[in-house]
Amino acid sequence: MEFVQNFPFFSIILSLFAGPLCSILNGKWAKRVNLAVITIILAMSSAVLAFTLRTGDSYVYMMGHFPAPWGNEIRVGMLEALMAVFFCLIMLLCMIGGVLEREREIESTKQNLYYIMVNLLLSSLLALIYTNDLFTAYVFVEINTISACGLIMIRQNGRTFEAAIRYMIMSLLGSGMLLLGICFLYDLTGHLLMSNIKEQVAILNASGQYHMPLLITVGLISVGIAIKSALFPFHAWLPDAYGYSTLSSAAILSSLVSKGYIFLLVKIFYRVIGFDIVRDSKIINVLFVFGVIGMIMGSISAIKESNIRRMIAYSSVAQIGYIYMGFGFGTELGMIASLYHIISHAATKSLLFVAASGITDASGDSTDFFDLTGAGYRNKLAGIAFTVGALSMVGFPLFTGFISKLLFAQAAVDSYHKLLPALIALAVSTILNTVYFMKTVIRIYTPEKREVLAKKQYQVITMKDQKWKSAALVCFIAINLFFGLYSEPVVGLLERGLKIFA
Amino acid sequence: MNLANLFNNYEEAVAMILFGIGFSNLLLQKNLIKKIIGLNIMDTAVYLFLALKGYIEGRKAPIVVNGVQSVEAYINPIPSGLVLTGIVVSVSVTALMLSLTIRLYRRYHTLDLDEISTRLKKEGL
Amino acid sequence: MNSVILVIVVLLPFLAGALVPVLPFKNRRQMMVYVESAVLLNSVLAIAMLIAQPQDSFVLFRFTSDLTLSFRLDGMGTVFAAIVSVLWPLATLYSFEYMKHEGHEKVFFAFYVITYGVTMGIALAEDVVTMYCFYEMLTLATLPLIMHTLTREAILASRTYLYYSLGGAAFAFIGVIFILVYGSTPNFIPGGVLDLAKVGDRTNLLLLIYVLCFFGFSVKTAMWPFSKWLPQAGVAPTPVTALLHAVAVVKAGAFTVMRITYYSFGTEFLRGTWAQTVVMIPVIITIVYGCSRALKETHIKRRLAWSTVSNLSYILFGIVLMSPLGLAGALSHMIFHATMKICSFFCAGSVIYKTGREYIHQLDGFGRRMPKVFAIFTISGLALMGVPGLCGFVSKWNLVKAAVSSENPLAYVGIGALLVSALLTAIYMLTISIRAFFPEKGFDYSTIQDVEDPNWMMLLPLVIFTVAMFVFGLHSGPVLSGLESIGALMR
Amino acid sequence: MGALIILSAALPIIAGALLLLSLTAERRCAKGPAREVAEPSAQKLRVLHLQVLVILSISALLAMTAAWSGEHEITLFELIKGIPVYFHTDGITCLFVTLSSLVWLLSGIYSFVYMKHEGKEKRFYGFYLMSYGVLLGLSFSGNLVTMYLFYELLTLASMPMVLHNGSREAIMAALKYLFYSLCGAYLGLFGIYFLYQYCDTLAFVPGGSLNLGLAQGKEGILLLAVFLMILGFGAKAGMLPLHAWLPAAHPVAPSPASAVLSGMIAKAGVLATIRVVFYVVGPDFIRGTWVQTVWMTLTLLTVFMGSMMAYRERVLKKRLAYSTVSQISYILFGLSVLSPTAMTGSLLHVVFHSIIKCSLFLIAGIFIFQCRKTEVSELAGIGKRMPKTLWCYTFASLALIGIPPASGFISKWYLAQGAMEAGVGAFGWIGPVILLISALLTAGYLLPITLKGFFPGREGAGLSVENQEPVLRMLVPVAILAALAVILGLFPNLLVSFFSQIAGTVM
Repeated sequence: MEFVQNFPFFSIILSLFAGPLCSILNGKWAKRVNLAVITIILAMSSAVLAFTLRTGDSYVYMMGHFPAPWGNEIRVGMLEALMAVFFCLIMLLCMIGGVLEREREIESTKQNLYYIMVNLLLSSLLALIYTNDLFTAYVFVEINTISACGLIMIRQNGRTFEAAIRYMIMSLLGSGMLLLGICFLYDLTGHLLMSNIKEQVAILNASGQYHMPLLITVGLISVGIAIKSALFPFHAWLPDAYGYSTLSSAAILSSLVSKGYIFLLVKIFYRVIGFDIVRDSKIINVLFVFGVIGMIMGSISAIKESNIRRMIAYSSVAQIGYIYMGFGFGTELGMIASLYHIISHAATKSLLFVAASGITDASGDSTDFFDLTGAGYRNKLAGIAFTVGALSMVGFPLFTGFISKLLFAQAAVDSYHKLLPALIALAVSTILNTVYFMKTVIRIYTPEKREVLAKKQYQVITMKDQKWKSAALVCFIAINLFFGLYSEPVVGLLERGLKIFA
Repeated sequence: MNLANLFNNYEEAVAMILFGIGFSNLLLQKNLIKKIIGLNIMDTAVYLFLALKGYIEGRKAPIVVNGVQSVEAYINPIPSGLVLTGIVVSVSVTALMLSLTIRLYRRYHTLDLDEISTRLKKEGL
Repeated sequence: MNSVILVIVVLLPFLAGALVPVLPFKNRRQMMVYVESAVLLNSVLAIAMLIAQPQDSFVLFRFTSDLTLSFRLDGMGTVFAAIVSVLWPLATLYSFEYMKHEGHEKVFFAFYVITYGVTMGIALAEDVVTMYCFYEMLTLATLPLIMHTLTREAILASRTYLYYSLGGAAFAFIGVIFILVYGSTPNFIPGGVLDLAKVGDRTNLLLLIYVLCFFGFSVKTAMWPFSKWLPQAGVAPTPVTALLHAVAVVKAGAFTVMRITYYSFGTEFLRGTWAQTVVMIPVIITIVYGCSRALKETHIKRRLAWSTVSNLSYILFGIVLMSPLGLAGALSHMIFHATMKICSFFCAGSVIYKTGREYIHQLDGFGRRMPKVFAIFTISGLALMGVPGLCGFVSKWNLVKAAVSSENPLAYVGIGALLVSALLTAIYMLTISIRAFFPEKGFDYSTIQDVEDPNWMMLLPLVIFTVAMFVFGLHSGPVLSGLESIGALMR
Repeated sequence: MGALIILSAALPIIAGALLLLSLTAERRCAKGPAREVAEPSAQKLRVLHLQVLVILSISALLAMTAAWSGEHEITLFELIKGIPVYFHTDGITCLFVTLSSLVWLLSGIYSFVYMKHEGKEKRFYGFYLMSYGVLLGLSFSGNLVTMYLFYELLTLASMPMVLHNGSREAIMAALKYLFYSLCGAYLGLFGIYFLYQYCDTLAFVPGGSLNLGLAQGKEGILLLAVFLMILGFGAKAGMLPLHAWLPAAHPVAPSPASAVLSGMIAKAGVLATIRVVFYVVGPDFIRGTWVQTVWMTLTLLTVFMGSMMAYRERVLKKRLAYSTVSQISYILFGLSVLSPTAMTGSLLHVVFHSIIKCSLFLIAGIFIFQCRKTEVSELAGIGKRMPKTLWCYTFASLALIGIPPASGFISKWYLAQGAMEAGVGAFGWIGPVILLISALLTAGYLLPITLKGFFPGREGAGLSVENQEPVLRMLVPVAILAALAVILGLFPNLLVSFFSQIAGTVM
């Protein structure tokens, strides 16, 4: 066994222990430790990715001394490694981009608490990605929820508390269902390790036994995770949670936390139940329907919103709809499109949040749509970044959103019955996206009247004023262009990863 | 026949009913404390279910008292372990919820979530 | 010649345009020289390319293994590229004078030059994906040009434009995907690329997709019921409305529809189906609708914009006849309408620039003060009406020839619509001329004392276009035989 | 010889354009906001008149030479591939060239005096010359597209003459004229498109060149196309339902302009109809179809309606305009019955009506010019003041009514005879009856002027009897025309044989 194979385990443990470590440090040092941890994990994950690419296969890492089916396991393939690398990268950039806001919005005595949460979140995300054990997954789901809740409520005002508690309630509903589902699975198969469960499920399915319980189980798990990842109509908590928490929280929550759950769902589909059984269970049709409705409704809500942060948050609802629609096709192409969209949306949404904060900084910290007039001139980089993000969301060629739209459309054409609703939903949702995103872009490039400017005294922000944020924005734009222009290796990786995923 | 199955497995049925009660309480109650109670009922229902699955008629708990007996003497220990883990999780979640509730109560002097929402809208935050 | 030049003519304007706001020009003159020489250089290269006709394709880069951004020159691309490369330097020349009073020139010229590259990209795109990419880019590159004045009206107009265009693109995208999946290749091949074996029994589905795609792309040609944006966009500075909304943008829309119809789906597949009927009806409606709206409009540029709406549907009409002759007719109207409409827009622009008067009832007696401009305006009006001897007649003749020989009853209705539209065109164009040349008795000329013909920079393009209208009108043979040979490639 | 055709048509067009350009050039130098050119001195005016006269005569001479010296053809260049601008002379050409030269020359001479009170002479003569050139081009046209080209140009060139006086009414009338004519032209164009597809050639071939093999199964749309062409070209000839421009445009134009409008330009519609029906489609294709029936009905309705309206009209020039509406539809009726005799009658009526209506409008102009009288009721006792003019008027009127032996009788005779022998069913007798009624109405609206003019009765008691006869330059053209109106009726044989020969070749 090569040393590099230990890295997934190391990274989980490292971030898990970095959390408590932060509690004894002051804010500044906690920040440094946190950044260092994320960077190290990024490096390790990259090494793992390189390793898996080299071997071209996945491997199982046994935790402790108990072999399957008793022990706990980690399983690493290309897909997992890629996700880990990507999640670390985005998280790093989000943390860098939100430095200023954190200092401003979080009480100085609580600074280090924030980093505890981030570290725990990272470890739980990594665990969700890597683990091969269902119950471990459940535990980390809960850790994830708790730390995410912490991220929301760390900026202390009424809105965030309310958002946090709503988030908790919905999350707990979801995890209750997930837990029940896991229990059912355990009951049906007698295993907790994914690979073993799958063997048993295959036998059960072949013999036709327990058809109904199996169906209910798949349903419970899917719905549970759907609730947790804010699939329409379970999104009520989302706008407040994303809209009022501190910047890096919003960015991380929108781009990573929900994606972690979705990745877990993919894993359950492929590695626990078996995708063929899922497809036959018709549960994906339900996901498809809600995905499509979410695409439309999320955008409509976003159009009605006049707070830019909440608008971006609502857009997440729509984008998550895309991802579930991709699942709903029940084809490999659809799955690849969804996975790509997980990446693409994560990259874009965090970019949008950071850019939006740059814009609001230049508008007297107002998030109101009308105060943003001309902000693109006051903070040039943020304006450009927001435009890039918006274009990507609209699916403009050259940016990553285009590729995911392309993949979705190709997947749609591939599936006969869902073709028309999917395509029309894609088109309509593109139009709706255009409406609210480009409206904002035009707004920030409409010069404000002189009198208003004189009265409101907006700050002009250059790149030097906000070095960290600017650096993050530049990286985000680069990532966006990279995924837009050189998507092929990524898509190829996803394909190969998915093949050895099950 | 289905009804007979239901009666034979009445423990599981009870667990599910409890889960339903907890779930709907968590979802529908306005009062935050009642929601938390609902959460706990829901979790407990799942633990009950798990424990039931681990229990084998006529066997003992896997606690070694007079030397190790053969495996057949004990019930399945894994669900018990899971339940324990689950309890830890639910305790921490409950704690978090309660702390949040306290925060909100201090601010708004009410436990009604809808009331809080309307207040928030009035605050215009 | 090496096919690298294909990419150069597309990317050079991008580079040159992006440099405009960055370069430290000492004065306006330097910038003018820089912009004009960049545009001219590119046009010279483009024309050299058109003459050399490089046959190879050039792949700029690959999205995925089968999706590439690649360029190739073919007959139809030649036509569009020729229009664009000839008109752009002239329009640029005109806009120097015009933009004096608009301000923010650097930004303006930056996007103006970039748009050149984008339009070239559409003309030279080898496959449907490349075309779609440049099509989207066109929307974005022209958006700042419409917003240019930054008035409330302009912002509204640009928003409408954006929604319509990107919305249309969203539907067009569906068609693009279908071509990728059901076509044997994403490249453009005369006669279409649909793999009928793959299509199987899904003919109706594909027809539906074609209809969606047609509507999507024709949003840019301002077809009814998606025509609202074009007249609104008339708030942009005149060089923009003239060049972009009479030529580049709307023609790009028509061009893409041609590509989709003749080079991707293929007319053999579409001709005689319900899809043809479905797309032809709104085209015919637009022909009349655009004209009647023009008639109601009292703002001179908006009137011309509505006229564009109608004329663009002439082109679409040629396209939806789905015959080689129809394509030739559509292409000829594409060329000729560009000449006519840019000319009339420039006249209107001269009036607005020199006098600030924008409404038709303010133009009484202008013919005496601006004889050259109004003479040219009248000629362009006559050409639009289709008076023989001017180019409008020729293209209309070709369109109708195709319509008659298609023997499709709906096409006969279309001919009627063309003629109704010609009459309406006569009314809305000639009333302006008559007003200008023959004001009512007792008109007080002292109210328009300040009105003068503009200087040579504005007049030169006008004169060149006028000469072109006559040349095309009287000696269209070479052009037409070229176009017919393009049409003949179709099955 | 072919070059003569081009030269004769191009000369007036170029000369007219030069006149207009020189006007613009003069304006450029002129001071003041309006750039109003000072009224030219009498000297300059005389030079201008001389120029116009010389150009008119030279090109008339050239045109007549070209027309009467046998059949020629010349192809100028290809307008569109396969469709040249092509000129050709035949009998119809001779008729129209001669007639328009006559009308233009005489009206021209008349206008030298008349236009003094209208002003802006340079502009007027510019368009006057251009219209002449275009009309010659129209007459020489050898194929449909060339004809269409000149037909459109004719509208454009003659329109400014209508709005000459610049009043709101005149401008509206000019616009009306323009749009009706264009509407007609486009209806014609609709047909041309189809004929291009289904005819062997668009060049004029006596008897038509419709390819019946190609047209197999397409008769419906072709008949519709032909009908629309008839309707469209009928617009210029004032046929229902596109006649409304004529009563609006003629009265507001300066009298020489109304004279040529009514005399020749409205006949351009007739020319175009003849060309389409007898030289491209062929009369056999529409004989007995609904097209013929509807056409005949329309012409007869127009004949009747025109006369009725004229009868009710009080303003002299408007009355004459309605009369034109009615009279030209005589011609069209003759064409619509599709028989050689009726066609002979039509062609005769073309000649006679041109001459008569030209003279009548010129006379109306004299009334306006000399004593500012426009309404019929004001003309009581006019015979006392300008007896010569009124005599001319009387002769012309009698000819128009068709009192034997004046010219109108001959043409109407042929028309009626043609209608009866053509085998068009009920129209064979309805037609002549309506023609007769209309003739009575014509008498009713023309003759009272003569009567009141010479015998004002009690009303005329207080009227002055001073001599208001116009100068010779106005009177002579009128007199010539009136004389021709009578004389041609006395010696019609030459014309009749010429026209029946033409009619014979096409049917």
